[in-house]
Amino acid sequence: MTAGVVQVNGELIATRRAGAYHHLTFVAPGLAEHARPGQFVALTVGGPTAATLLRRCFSIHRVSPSGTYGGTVDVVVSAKGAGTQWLTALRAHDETDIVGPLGRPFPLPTEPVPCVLVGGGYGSAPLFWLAEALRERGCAVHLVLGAATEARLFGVVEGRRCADTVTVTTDDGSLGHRGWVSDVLPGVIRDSGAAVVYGCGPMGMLRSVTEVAAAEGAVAQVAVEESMACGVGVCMTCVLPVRGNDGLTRMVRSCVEGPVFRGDRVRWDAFSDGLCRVPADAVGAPRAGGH
Amino acid sequence: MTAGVVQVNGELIATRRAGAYHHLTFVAPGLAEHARPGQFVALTVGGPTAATLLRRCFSIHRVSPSGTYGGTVDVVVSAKGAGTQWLTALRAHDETDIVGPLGRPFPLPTEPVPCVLVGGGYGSAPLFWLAEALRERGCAVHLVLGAATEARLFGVVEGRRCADTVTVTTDDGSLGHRGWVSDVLPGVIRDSGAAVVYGCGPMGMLRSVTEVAAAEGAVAQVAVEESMACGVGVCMTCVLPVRGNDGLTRMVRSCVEGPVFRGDRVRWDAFSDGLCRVPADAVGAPRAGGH
Amino acid sequence: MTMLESAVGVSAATSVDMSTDLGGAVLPSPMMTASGCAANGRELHRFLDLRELGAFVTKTVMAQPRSGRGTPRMAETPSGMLNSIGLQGPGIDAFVTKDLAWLRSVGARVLVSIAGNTSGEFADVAARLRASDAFDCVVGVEVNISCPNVANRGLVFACDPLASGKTVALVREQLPRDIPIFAKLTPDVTDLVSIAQAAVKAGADGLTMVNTLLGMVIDTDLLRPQVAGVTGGLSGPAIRPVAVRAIWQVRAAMLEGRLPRVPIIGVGGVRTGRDALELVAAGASAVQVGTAAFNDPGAPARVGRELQSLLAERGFARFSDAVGVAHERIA
Amino acid sequence: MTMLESAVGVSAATSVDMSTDLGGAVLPSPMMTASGCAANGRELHRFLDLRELGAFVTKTVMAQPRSGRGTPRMAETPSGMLNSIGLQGPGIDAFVTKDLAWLRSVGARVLVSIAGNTSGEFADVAARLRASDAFDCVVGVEVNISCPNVANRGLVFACDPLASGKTVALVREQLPRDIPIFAKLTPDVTDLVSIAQAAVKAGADGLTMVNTLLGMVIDTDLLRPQVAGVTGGLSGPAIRPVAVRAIWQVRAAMLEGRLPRVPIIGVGGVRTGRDALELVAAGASAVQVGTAAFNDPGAPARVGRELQSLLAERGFARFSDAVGVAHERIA
Ligand SMILES: Cc1cc2nc3c(=O)[nH]c(=O)nc-3n(C[C@H](O)[C@H](O)[C@H](O)COP(=O)(O)OP(=O)(O)OC[C@H]3O[C@@H](n4cnc5c(N)ncnc54)[C@H](O)[C@@H]3O)c2cc1C
Ligand SMILES: Cc1cc2nc3c(=O)[nH]c(=O)nc-3n(C[C@H](O)[C@H](O)[C@H](O)COP(=O)(O)OP(=O)(O)OC[C@H]3O[C@@H](n4cnc5c(N)ncnc54)[C@H](O)[C@@H]3O)c2cc1C
Ligand SMILES: Cc1cc2nc3c(=O)[nH]c(=O)nc-3n(C[C@H](O)[C@H](O)[C@H](O)COP(=O)(O)O)c2cc1C
Ligand SMILES: Cc1cc2nc3c(=O)[nH]c(=O)nc-3n(C[C@H](O)[C@H](O)[C@H](O)COP(=O)(O)O)c2cc1C
Ligand code: FES
Ligand code: FES
Repeated sequence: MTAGVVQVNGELIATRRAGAYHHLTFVAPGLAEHARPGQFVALTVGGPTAATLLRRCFSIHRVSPSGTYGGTVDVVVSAKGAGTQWLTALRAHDETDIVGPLGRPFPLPTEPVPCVLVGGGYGSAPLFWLAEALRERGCAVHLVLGAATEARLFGVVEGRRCADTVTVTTDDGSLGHRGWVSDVLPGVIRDSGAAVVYGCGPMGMLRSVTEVAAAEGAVAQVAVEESMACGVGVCMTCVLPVRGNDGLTRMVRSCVEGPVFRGDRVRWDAFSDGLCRVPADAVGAPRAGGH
Repeated sequence: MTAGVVQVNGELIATRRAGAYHHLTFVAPGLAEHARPGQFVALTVGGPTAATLLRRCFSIHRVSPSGTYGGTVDVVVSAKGAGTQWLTALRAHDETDIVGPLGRPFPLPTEPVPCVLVGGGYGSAPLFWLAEALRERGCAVHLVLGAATEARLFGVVEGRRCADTVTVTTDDGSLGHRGWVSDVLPGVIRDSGAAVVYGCGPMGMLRSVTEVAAAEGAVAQVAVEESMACGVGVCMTCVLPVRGNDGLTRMVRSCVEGPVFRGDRVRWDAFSDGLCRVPADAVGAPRAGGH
Repeated sequence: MTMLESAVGVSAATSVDMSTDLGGAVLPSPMMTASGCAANGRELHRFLDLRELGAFVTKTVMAQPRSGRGTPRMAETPSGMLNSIGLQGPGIDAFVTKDLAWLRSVGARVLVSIAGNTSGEFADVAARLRASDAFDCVVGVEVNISCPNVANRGLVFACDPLASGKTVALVREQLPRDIPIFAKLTPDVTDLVSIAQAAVKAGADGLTMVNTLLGMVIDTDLLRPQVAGVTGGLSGPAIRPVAVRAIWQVRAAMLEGRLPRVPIIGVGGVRTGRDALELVAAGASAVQVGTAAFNDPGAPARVGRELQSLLAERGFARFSDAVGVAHERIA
Repeated sequence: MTMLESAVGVSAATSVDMSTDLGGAVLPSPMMTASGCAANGRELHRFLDLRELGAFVTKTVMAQPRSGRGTPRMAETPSGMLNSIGLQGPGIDAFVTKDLAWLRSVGARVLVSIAGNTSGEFADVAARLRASDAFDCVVGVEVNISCPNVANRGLVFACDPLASGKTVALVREQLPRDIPIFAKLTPDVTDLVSIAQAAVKAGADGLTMVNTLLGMVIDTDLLRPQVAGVTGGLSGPAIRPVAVRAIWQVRAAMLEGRLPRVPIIGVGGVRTGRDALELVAAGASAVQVGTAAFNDPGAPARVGRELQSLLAERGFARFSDAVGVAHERIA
């Protein structure tokens, strides 16, 4: 029945701070075997007495299929609301339920083309694993990491190990270039001759990654972060308007048809002010008078 | 404003098993000073993400006003539902919010009369502290501890330290007399010449303690255990019918006017089958046709 | 959990003007207890100074003393609770001489919650309240036309616009014009706006929303209803989205002119300053804290402090500017 | 949390006859998914064998494809959530050829949930369903007359007995007599029994209770409604006491003869076997698991196993003996 997805009780075996984030390692037997970069896991939060019913989703930072614990999964968590605060307060040997791997991974190029990987904040979490997979195929890997401040960057050191170049930007200039990833991205793409740009981070960043990639003649593959109630495809809360092969726009579920989409397929024009409207030309869009 | 009641964040400093129960020690500065045997504390359960909104109430087992931690309170908890399971799973240095001391304590006799103290299950928790207070006044103290099985007795060893005699009963005969406390109670009262019988435990037991005490010419003081939503007197859920000095029966709050009542004032006739009906002669009782 | 949600902005917070105008009664704070969740003051006064509240709301009082129902009277539910108290109380005469007099003696501003088995009994209770010596501490009267606990479901006034209007009108007649009256509504109706309309038309100076939802819990060991009253009232954070929606709908109707603009007292599931802010942004000019006080007896005051900080952080100089603000921010 | 509540009685449990008769459709288990909480089966089939369920309930389908609303579409609430999906779906034609055919191929028994903007559209959807090749896996049709998400609140059929009756009657005409139809009711009404009466009188073979409660969440940073649809449907354990009460009221009306005795499918806040048992003891002949599946995708099947154990522990030989049992145990 599981078709590659497992639901396991995950024991936390390591938790450490990483700048503004927490890096957690859970035992998750059977999960690693099927996981690929860009996929995510959904964790229950709050324990048995919790009022927080919904799972929280996190990009898989990495997996290790075997070892002392028989398979582990790593995630990088930013303590934001009730659930992530609970997760980051866990101590070793605490447990939570894990479902994964979920969603579609980053597609890997069939040829050994140069690639640029862009991560915003904790959005860099899945990129190091992706970098390794790309380099195994002979692709040159150039990493661009951006965040508001140095503390909100993740994996700069790790990046230097697994990428050919690492470019860092911070809004406040506390590390690397002062400014946004989109300021440096055109140069990195041009210098590397990249054919593919992978992005993971806030929606605004993904949109500019898509635009810059298009302008430089590269394909953008972006992992979006939509509010998810189930993570497994059954609730329809995580949708966004995406143009299909047939040219038609549909509201598609980012948890099963994403989170990775080709950037030029996403209808960025529908997003504004924290909302996403249904484009008027979308399949089944509400007509005047409302449905 | 506090008038002897404090609300403090209590750090758990010791937790250990005691038969079927857990014996917990919390730091609770300012609570010990005003506490007296028979009073209770109300603890929040489940932590910040909890769906369990209501506090859980526990008799104060003992307090220590000062020391390394600046005041502690001990409770004995039976893991039953969600909240008590959460409490008994706490580890040292975990915290929960404590309100107390609450309710009215056991009244102490002004003369050094012999006393019998009857505890059912964890109901014995407040009796050792009571025993000490009574002996300080020169009262002889006879303890009767009953439970379903040996594991559900609490404090047999402690009892031997602080009482003149200890009589134990278990339903299954696993320790002491096989049977109920009411089987041995008449003999203990008679042998000791007790003037007061204190009781804490299930309602059925308190009723028979009251009946036996009356038959033997002793006064019964019983600590009842009613379902409580607030513990501080504001919700009116914890009521039971009690006859007042004026002879009239009222539905009174066990959290502020109790939990200790003179046994012969409680309208035991109103209790049956796990429910308590409002006696027809109670003040403001519903008239035929309902209110 | 019981800490201030935000430590920042505390100094700014003190500069937010928290006063609120409730149909003539100007209160220094929008925070109140909720009827039936704070008894009549003495017990809570151990945990907070009642004068810190905009108003203290008393347990609904009726004409005669009432024992209330048998027990069990409560069940815990996910993020809430069910209660079936049956309006236990001392009756209006004992209430005014003992409870109201005490509240007056500590300087509390009091919103008195009243009810009756008939519209006439409501009026009778109001009249006796008005005649009492302690009446000068009363800043308003809450007309509880919506208690789902009272035996006959058919007698829930707030399910019927006619009965609601009649009751409000009779109470209005008994009280001086400068004492605002608030009709307390149940959300368990098909068309809340029509009930609100009837109450306001009949003379309600404001509305309190919401009372508990009718609910039920079954004891799965005994396989019978868990509370002696069979059904009960559901309250607590679980129902907050229903309270916010109710306030939103009625406020929207006011903005659309379907109903005169009167102040709304919001109640339902408030536990933190953020929760209070939800109700305020939906349209509440005051906020009551009910069930959350069972978790934290200091909550009615604490929530007010948290709310003040949140307003300061968001740049509000006056509480009143935040009332209903979410209606201006929809696309 | 996701464990069997009780390890004991597992062998006894296997001897409890879990079959249930839903107005002619006899199902091997009372457990179902809830419409809109399980998509159309493929995704959940990764976590549980759909044949283990008494029936799989599909996402409400309408005549035409629908994009649903913009986002955000959800907010977490205490012990629940608010959703505002707007009935996104492929339309009945794509549904029967793709989704229903797939469900049939894996051997699922299917309860198809349908809706329309008008009574006529409901009937049209039912007719196209009936005409489909995969129709033989359909064990019943759920007529969703109660979705609070659809734009015009005035169009919530289940708030009005007349509209409810008309819709049910038109659907009934389109379907063979041996296919039971269930009217799905909203609890957001003043008099639930009158809606149930209208639906049954019009030909509903059973009732599904309850749909979500109309609720709302405000984003306290942006101070605007958190879901793009402004209001949304409240679901999850938070609302269970309302579901239990609704089932209890309607079952009581049946026992009193105010309404013909038809099976009730219970839904609302079920997460564990104990929760399911509450609904069953109140009168439900089948139980749907909705929001809890977002927490535990295996929940619809797990709850069934837990329920079976609990029934065995309590000495029931047949599930059907527990249906409504709490009505026999009140004093
Ligand atoms: C595919 C994917 C990958 C992600 N990877 C990471 C990661 O590697 N590290 C990390 O720190 N965060 C990641 N996030 C975001 C993370 O899921 C949210 O920050 C988190 O769910 C918020 O939970 P909370 O308890 O802090 O907030 P709350 O405000 O309590 O959350 C309330 C509800 O909203 C949902 N929600 C709120 N914000 C988001 C969001 N941004 N995305 C999805 N659901 C949300 C929650 O799941 C929950 O159901 C990812 C999200 C998605 C969809
Ligand atoms: C004055 C007093 C003293 C007590 N002393 C002790 C003690 O020393 N040791 C001990 O183990 N237990 C004691 N109890 C009982 C204890 O409070 C309950 O067992 C506990 O609240 C049950 O919580 P739960 O989370 O296990 O159960 P749940 O079923 O999750 O509780 C649900 C709700 O019902 C209330 N509730 C359920 N049972 C009781 C009960 N018996 N009394 C009061 N409220 C109840 C809970 O407080 C909670 O609000 C005492 C109760 C009272 C009133
Ligand atoms: C135990 C209890 C008793 C209540 N008694 C009354 C009452 O007497 N009169 C009244 O108008 N509301 C009464 N209520 C309803 C509350 O005032 C309030 O409207 C409701 O609980 C929702 O708010 P909350 O979620 O903050 O508790 C009572 C609520 C509870 C929990
Ligand atoms: C995300 C979501 C979508 C829903 N969609 C539908 C729907 O399409 N049709 C319907 O009849 N009910 C729908 N519902 C309501 C559920 O079927 C169910 O009646 C309700 O959620 C209460 O059950 P629960 O608490 O177990 O979720 C939906 C509920 C949720 C949470
Ligand atoms: S999160 Fe539920 S469908 Fe995507
Ligand atoms: S427990 Fe609330 S009044 Fe006693």
